[in-house]
Formats: sequence, C-alpha cells, structure tokens
Amino acid sequence: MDAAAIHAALVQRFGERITGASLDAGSPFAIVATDAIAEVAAFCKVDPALALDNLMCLSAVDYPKETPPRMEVVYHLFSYRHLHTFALKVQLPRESPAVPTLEGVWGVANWHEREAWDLFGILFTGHSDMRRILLPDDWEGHPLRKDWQDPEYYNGLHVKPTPQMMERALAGETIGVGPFDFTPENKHVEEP
Amino acid sequence: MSAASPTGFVSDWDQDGLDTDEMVVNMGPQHPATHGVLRVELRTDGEVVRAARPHIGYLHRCFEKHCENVDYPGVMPYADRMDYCAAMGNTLGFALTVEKLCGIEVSPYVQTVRVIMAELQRIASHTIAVGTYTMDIGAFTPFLHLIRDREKILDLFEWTCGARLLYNYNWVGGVSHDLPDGFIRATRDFLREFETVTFPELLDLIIHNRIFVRRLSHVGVCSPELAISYDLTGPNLRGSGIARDLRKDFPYSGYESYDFDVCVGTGQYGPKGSCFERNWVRVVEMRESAKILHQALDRLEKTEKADVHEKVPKRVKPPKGEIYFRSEAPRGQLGYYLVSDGNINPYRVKVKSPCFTAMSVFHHLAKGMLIADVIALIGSLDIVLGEIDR
Amino acid sequence: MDATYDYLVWLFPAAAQWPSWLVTLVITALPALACFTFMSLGPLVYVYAERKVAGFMQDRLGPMRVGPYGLLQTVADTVKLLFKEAIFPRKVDRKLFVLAPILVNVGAFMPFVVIPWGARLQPADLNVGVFYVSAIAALSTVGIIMAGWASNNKYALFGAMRSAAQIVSYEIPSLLIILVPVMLVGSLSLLDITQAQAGGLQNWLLFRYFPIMPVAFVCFFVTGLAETNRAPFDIPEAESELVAGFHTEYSGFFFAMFFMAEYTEMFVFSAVAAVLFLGGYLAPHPALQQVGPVAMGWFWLWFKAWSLMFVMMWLRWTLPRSRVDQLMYIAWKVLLPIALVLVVLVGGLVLIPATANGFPWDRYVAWPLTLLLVGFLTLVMIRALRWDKGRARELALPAGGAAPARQVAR
Amino acid sequence: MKRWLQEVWAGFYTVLVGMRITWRHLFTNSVTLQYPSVRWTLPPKSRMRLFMKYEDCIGCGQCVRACPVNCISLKTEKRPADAPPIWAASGQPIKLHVSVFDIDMSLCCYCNLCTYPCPTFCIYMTPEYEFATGDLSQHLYRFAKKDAQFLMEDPKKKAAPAEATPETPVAPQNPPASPAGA
Repeated sequence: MDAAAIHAALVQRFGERITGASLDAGSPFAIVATDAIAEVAAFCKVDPALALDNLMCLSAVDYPKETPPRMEVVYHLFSYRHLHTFALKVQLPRESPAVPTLEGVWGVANWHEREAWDLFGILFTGHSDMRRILLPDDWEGHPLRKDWQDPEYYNGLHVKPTPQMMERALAGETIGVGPFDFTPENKHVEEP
Repeated sequence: MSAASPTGFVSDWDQDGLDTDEMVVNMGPQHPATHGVLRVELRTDGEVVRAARPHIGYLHRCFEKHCENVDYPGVMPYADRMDYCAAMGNTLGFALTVEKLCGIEVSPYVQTVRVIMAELQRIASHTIAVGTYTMDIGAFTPFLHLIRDREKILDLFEWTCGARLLYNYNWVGGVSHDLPDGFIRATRDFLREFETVTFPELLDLIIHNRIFVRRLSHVGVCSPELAISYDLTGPNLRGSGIARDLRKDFPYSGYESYDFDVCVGTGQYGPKGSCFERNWVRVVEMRESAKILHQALDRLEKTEKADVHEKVPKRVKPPKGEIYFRSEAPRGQLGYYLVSDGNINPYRVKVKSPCFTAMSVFHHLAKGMLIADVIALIGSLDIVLGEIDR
Repeated sequence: MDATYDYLVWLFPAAAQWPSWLVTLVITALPALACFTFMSLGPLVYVYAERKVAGFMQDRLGPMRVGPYGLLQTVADTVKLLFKEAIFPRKVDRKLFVLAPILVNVGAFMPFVVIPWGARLQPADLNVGVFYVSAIAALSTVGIIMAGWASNNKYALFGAMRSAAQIVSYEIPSLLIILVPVMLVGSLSLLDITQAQAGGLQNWLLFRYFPIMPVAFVCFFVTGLAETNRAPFDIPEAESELVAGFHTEYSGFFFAMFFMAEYTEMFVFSAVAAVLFLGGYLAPHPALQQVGPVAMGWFWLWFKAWSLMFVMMWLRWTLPRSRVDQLMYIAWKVLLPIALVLVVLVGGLVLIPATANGFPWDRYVAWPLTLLLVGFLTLVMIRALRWDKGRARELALPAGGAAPARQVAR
Repeated sequence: MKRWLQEVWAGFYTVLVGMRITWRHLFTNSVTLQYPSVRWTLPPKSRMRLFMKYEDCIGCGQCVRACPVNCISLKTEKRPADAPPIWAASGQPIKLHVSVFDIDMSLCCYCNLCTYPCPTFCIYMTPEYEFATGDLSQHLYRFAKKDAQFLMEDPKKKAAPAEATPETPVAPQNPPASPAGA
C-alpha cells in the first residue's frame, strides 16, 4: 500500500480529524489532531491492511518562525508485514506543548517521548515515567528549542569560555584551558 | 556505601518501605561490563534481580544541537563520533540521506567503494561486539584474537584515508580519498586469512563451547512481538527469528546487486531470541560480509575508475524539505530524519539510534535474572553508549 | 628427627648440652622457616609464568619491559604493592578487614606441613594427612567471607557469598574422590600413599585400574579448580560482573597477600593431586630418583605440580566463566554421582584379592570393564565425528580438513 | 540419563577442542610490537598533527570556515601599500599580513576538512603523532612568524617554475609552542 492509499484509509476512518497531508515522494505524512493521535495510532497498528506495527522514529521539531509558530511531533511508522512506511504529524503550540502518550501502542515510544520531553519540553500526558533521559536531572530548560540560551554557569562550572578568555587567547596570552577554574587577573608581574 | 537511589523527583518506581532483604545495587557508570558509560540500578533480592532501571546520558554530547550550527560537510566528523565502533556506518547513513534530499546520484565506482568500506567496518564492529561479549562472559583469549584481526582492517582504513577509528570518509556526493593501488590485493589477503583461520577458530574456541552455550542459550529471550514493539533492529531483531535486513528490503548504494543471505537466529541450542542467538547472528553476519566483500572487489576491478570528488558539490545546500532515511548499520537500523530550510546548515537532524531502542527493552528482559545474566544481556544487545546518548 | 639432630650436633658440637625445648625449637623452626620462604617466593614465579603463558596464547609477548624478557616484572609488582598505601574505606570493619587476608594465607600455607618432598623431607608425617589438607583448605573460605563482609561493599558481599557456596559444595565430591586412592593404598598419610606408588611410572595410581583412575584424576582436578577459584569457576572474583569480587576494596599489601594466597593454594592443590595420583616425589623411573649424592625427590614433585598448574593456566585462558547455578549443577549433579560410582567401583575392586590362590581376579574383572568403557568411548567418538561433520557444513570447510598453515599478514 | 551423558561429554569435548586451539597459539609468533623501541611506519596520508607553511598563507580564512570545531584562530591586517609585493609558492599574490594564526590541537578533531579548501596547500596533516604534553595549553601552536622569508618574485613569471606540490617533510619543524612565540 503506498502513501496515498494509507492516507485515504485514514481519512475514510477518521474524517476531519486528519487535518492535513502531503503525499509527495520525499516522506509522505498526514497531520493528525492532537487529541486523536492515540486513536489513530492504535488503528494504524491494529488494522490488518495497514499493520504499521513498528514506530521507527519519534522526532520533535521546533518551528518558531513558521506561521503560526508551532512545535511538531513526527511519528514515522513501518509495517513488518507489508513493508510500507508512513508518517503522522501532530502540531502543538510552543508555550506548553502536550500530547497524549503512545506508550501503550508501541513500547519504544516510552524512551522516545522521554527524550522529546527532555530536549524540547513536550509533555506527554499519561506517560508512565516522565523523567529526563539524557540531561542531568537538575538541568533547567530544554536545549534543542530554537530560542535556547546557554546558561553561564551550571553548578558553579563555566559552561562556555567567557569572551575575555577568547580575547586574551587571541592576544597571544597562553591560557590554561585545563579543567581548573580560570583566574581572570593576570599574575604575570614585570621584573623591576 | 554507594549512594542510595536518587530521591526527590517524580518517582513512580515504588520505593515505599524497601523491604529489608532487597538491596539496590548500582552497576555504576564506570563498570567493566557496561560497554561504556551506562548506570544500571538493580534492585536485587540476593542474586536475583527484581527490577532494573538503566540510566543513560553520561555521554550526551548534543549531536543534534551541533548539527544545527555547522554546515553539512562539518556534520560528518560529529556523525563519526556517534557510534565510534562503526564510524563508516554513521557517515554513510547521513551522506545517503543528504544525497537523497539533494537528488545527487553517485557513480557506481564510488557506490562499490562505499559498500566495501561499509562491509569492512561491519566486520570490524562485529569483532568488537563478539570479542567484548566473550570477555564479559569470562574468556579473554578470543577477544584478543579478534582484536588482532580487527587491527588488519584498521590498517586498510588507515592506508586509505589516514585515520584508524573516526575516518570522515563518506562525504555528501562521494568519498574523501580514492582507494590506493594494491588495496584490493591486501583486502583479499585479509579475507582469505579471516575465512580460513579466524572464523573457524572463533567458532571452535568459544561459540560452540558448552559453558558459553549454557551461559547464554536460555537467557534474555525476547519474543518477536516484543522485539518489534520495542523497535529492536539489526542483529537483535534477526536473533529473534525475523529475517528483516534493510540491505535486502530497501537496498541502497548498490546492495541489490550482491547476493548474500540474511542470517537469522536458528535456535540451535535453545529458544530463538536468546542472548546466544543474537550473538550467533553477529558471528555469521561476519561471514556474510566477507562474501559481499569478495563480490564487491570483483566488481571494483571491472568498473572503470571514476574521480571520487566528481559529484561532491562546492557548497552543499539541499532544497527546503524533510526526509527520513534508514541504513543498515552494524548495530541495527540507523535512521536520520533531516529537515532542511534551504541554507547551508541543517534545520533539524534527528537520529534514531539502534542501540537507544535496544536499551529501551532492557528493563523488560532483566526482570528475574541473575546478575551474571544481566551482564550477558547487556553484552548481547551490543550497545555503544556514544550512540545511545548522541 | 634424629638425623636432623645429628646434623645439628655436627654443625654446633655445643648443641648437645642445649635444653630440649631449644633443640626442638631449632629443629622444627628452621625447616619450617625455609619451607615458608621457598613457598612464598613461589607465587613470584607462578604469576610471571601465568602472564607469559597468557601472553603467548593470545599472540602477544606478555611482560617484556622490566628486566630481560620481563623477568623482574613480578618483583617490581610486589615491591609496588608492598609500598603502596593500603587504603581503608571509611565504613570498613577494620579488625575483620585486616584479619581476612591473614586467615586466607593461613589456609593456603598450612597444608605444606604434610606434603612429602622426599623420603624424609617432610615437615610432619601426620597419619591423617589427606583429611588435614582438606580441612585446612576449607579455612580459607572463612577468610574470604570475612573479607567480603568487612569491606562493606555490595560487590564484595556477592563475591564472598558465591565463593562460600562454591568451595563448600566442591568439598564433598573432592573428599569422596580422595577416598579412591586412600582405599587403594589403605593409609591416609601422604608419605605412605607416595611410597605405595614406588617402582616407576607403571605403579602410579593414575594407571592402575586404567579406565577408572584417570576419570577420578580428572574429577579431582575439576574440584581442585573450583576450590582455588580458578579457570571456569573463578566466580568469586569475576572481573566482568563483580568488579573484583571479595578483594575489591583491598589495595597495597593486603591485596598482595590475597594474590599470594591464591597462587599458593593453586600450588598446594597441584602438589596434593601429584601425590595422590602421580606418585609425589617418585621419579618416572627409579634410576632417575638419585642424581649422584643428591636426592631429586623435591624436583619431581615440583615438576608434576608445576605441569598441573600449567594445565590450570591453560584452562583459564581458554574457557569462559560458568554461572553460579551451573557451577552448583556440575558439583551436585555431575561430580558427586561420578565420585560415588568411582568409590563403589574401586571399593569392589579393592575387595577382590589381586592374586587370591593364583587366580588373577583383577585381570578378569578389569578387562571386561575396560572393554565396556572402550566400547562406550568409540561410540561417543563416532557421534563426535558426526558432530564435526555437521559443524563443518556450517563453515563450508571440508570435514576434518585442517586449516592451512597460519601466515600472519603483518 | 542419555541427555546427562551427552551434556557431560559435549562439555568435555568442546573444552578439549578449545584447548587444542590455544595450544596451537602458544607457538604462533606474536603480532605485538614493543612500542618505544620499535615504531609502526605510518602511511604518508595518515592524519596526525596539523602543520602550516606560514610563507604560503594568503590569509583567506577558508580553513577557519571549514573547521567544524573552530580550532583555527586567524587575524589579518591589510599590508601597507608601500610594502614590497610577495607571492605564495603556488603563485597567488599575498595581500594580507597574517598577524595571528593559531591552531589549537587540543580542540582539533583531526577530520582533515581544512586542508581541502586551502588554495595554496599551505595547511596539511603530517604523520607525526607524538606530541603529548602535560599542560593542555602547550597544544596551542602559533604559526605566525615575524621573520618569515616570503617569495619576492612571482613564481609564475620565472621560466618553467617547478609545479608546486606540497612535499610533506618527514619531521616538520614548527615554531616553539611556548608563550614567548610571536
């Protein structure tokens, strides 16, 4: 079954809750309403014609400059029985994005969703273990969002070399870039 | 006393009144058998593991954030460092993704060179996987024999592109260096030595050894449904008996013209999907890669030499759009979801790493195991923490 | 003892007037001291030998850097270990922590009392020799458990529990198999067992009742492996699982003591196996027993013990580690039945008087047994060949075809 | 009973098979190398330490843009108009005076992306890998020299100038990395 047939099956089943689609050759996808995603996913997996029993990849993308500014969660599905692929997209507001979890449908979604929460701040309602997965547990903020600013310090450590450090390096001074903390003033005393 | 389990955050893992005889053991980040920086928190009752919770993220180097600030050729060195045991596999995947988005078609000569390099890297990566696995189970000698043979492959790589582990060899539209003359003969020598001495010795010394078999044959059995639902791919999936290989189903870079068979767990010593089967698939896959290499070398002699930098664009600027492309890396299906908005650095790159999903099934299989089996399970999933944490 | 006394008097004529307690002190203390130093220098050689054997088996050279061909490597290691700071982790039970390695060493060194190095070169000829060795070997288990508990580390605790289960459950088959040579010789003292095997190679216990005794020897060897935590049974200090098992928290001098105890225990076990089955200090041919004035008994015992240790090292670098429950399976379900069968068989054979009134009973009983066993072995060999052919198909190699000569590519 | 016997026999037989192999390996010669006394001969293309010929650098900054980890820092000024014209070995005239050209080898990821865009082939990787130091800042190599001998006449005008291919000196000498440099 190619992408168009799958899309037709979905629209025939869910009607207007499949809000959009783009079936060009690249990577065909259908846009699904946020609250219907759990139902659509279960249908995709259970329906014998589709049999999309494998969630290949769950990725979150941040589009601040698109109109309207939104955040998208893309589910790439694959069927081991029919060997065809299809993608579902969910569009969310950028402030407090929340999507129902698909952990029940595909087990792998558990870790993918934790990563999306960790790096993008997308909350998956109903998730059994919504914790950060990659970053330390006490890290504030979600780094992969486009409007992310690197913090100056993390637990007292320099996150980025300070501008004057770069300046002094270019000016020809040798700076101990070792792990120890950098003392700003220059201890080099001219001989009398 | 190593730190008790971290408290103070949403903890559904019911810690209420840890009854006295259970003990929380931290198989800590620097443990000899966790294949990298992985912390597994085991709740054990004596030797039996009641619940296991893996903690990853110690090796997170924000690959996806780097991709957004560096141009397309610059992403290659970062892609190399994701799965540092199979650098060729990563860069090949990313290069093919970008080429498909830009619509670049590479010459057959370069395609064959890429297949040769990918298959050599598959053998090298599997020697590490099988070697460290036997070392986890306690046999140190097979590991050193396999590492000795991996050195020969690394010499071939170093002779071609100058580096031994992280090559930055696959470029968008071509490869960085052409094969030196005499490379084909040297690879043939290596393959002959590998097939006649290394492979039979490995089978005799350890794979069919009764202690090794009994240690693994009924351990960590993963049913096909669980494997598919947790998106196990590559040798982990084929170990459970599902004969799915991307090089056969969705061939890329000329794989459709080589004949090799997909190695599947045969269940010769116990149920399919056990730790032994996953390891067995990797062992036999090495022989399949050798078969492909022979055919690729014959084909290389026939195709006329094309310039490897011919299709490499001056500045890589793919058109606006998105694409998801999967390639068969030694550890499983490595998927790249690339969103580009038309300028020189990618807008968003999401990597689906096979080891990340392989590790997600860990807590399912680890329930009720002995501690020695937990090590066997981690080894059989063949995880590389660089790829899990990206 | 009188020979040493005459020797002492010859050395110091004044010794004749010494009080009796001083004389016994000098006579017993000096050989014991000599024996102790000789035995404690042994591990230096065995560690070096093990690393060289491991190296050559893995196509590398082993230690080559310190001294010619790395000969001083273990000396350097020992010096380092002696001078390195012995760290005591904070919440460690200090007294037990220090006592554990001592106890393990006691368990390792005390069996030397009964091992006969020569006709009269034996510290003490106890008539309960063999049981004494087994009892003392069990003592080191207490030391290991103490080390595991005292170092207050979860991995050490696991290691200690495992090693307790392992050593205790291998004591039983080992004792049963020790009964076999004891029944044949009729005495427990190691000296009598050795002397009963006098008269050259064919009298060694290993070759009597041919099919039975080699099996007993192999089983005894396997139990010995388990008791000294070696080769496929090195579960207490399984590096890949328990970091370093019971001696995880030990460093410096205490770690050196554990290391020394392990290799000494290995030597003790090989020496006992040599005495029980391979005729202790007896040379393969009586002529070789005496070279000029010097009795070569000690050399032959050392040589046999050392070849057994080589086999242990050889096994260590070939085999993977078995799991705890498989280890117990082998102890209770495999070794114990075999040991019982052996004891019953040899017990029966011993009862039959070898040449009662001129009728060579044992020849008439031993032959059918041998035929039976040889038949079984050929049957299994055919099956093994079929196994070989089956596996050759996997490798697409001619069945039984040997791999061509190895040419190293570099 | 039959299964038990088979199990014991298979265990014993495979142990013997394994021992036969390790016995054979006792006598195969070793493949290792005693490093400090004997060294591998590296292939000429091996990518170890970066080296840059200051005389050929025209200060174009292509390598700075190509480097994914920004380990090259470059500072150039206009050459004063009255300064004598100088050329790089491969024929390009040098218009910018490169005052600072530092490569921080501790940041470099040895990916060789900087050597391709360089128009005068002045930056290339040498097979010299023994430059470990105690202090990380020693890895900051400064290639800008005060007393550089530039090429005074245009190499293209000379009769049949030799084709300037970058010869890779076996032991490249580069300016001392101590702070007193430049």
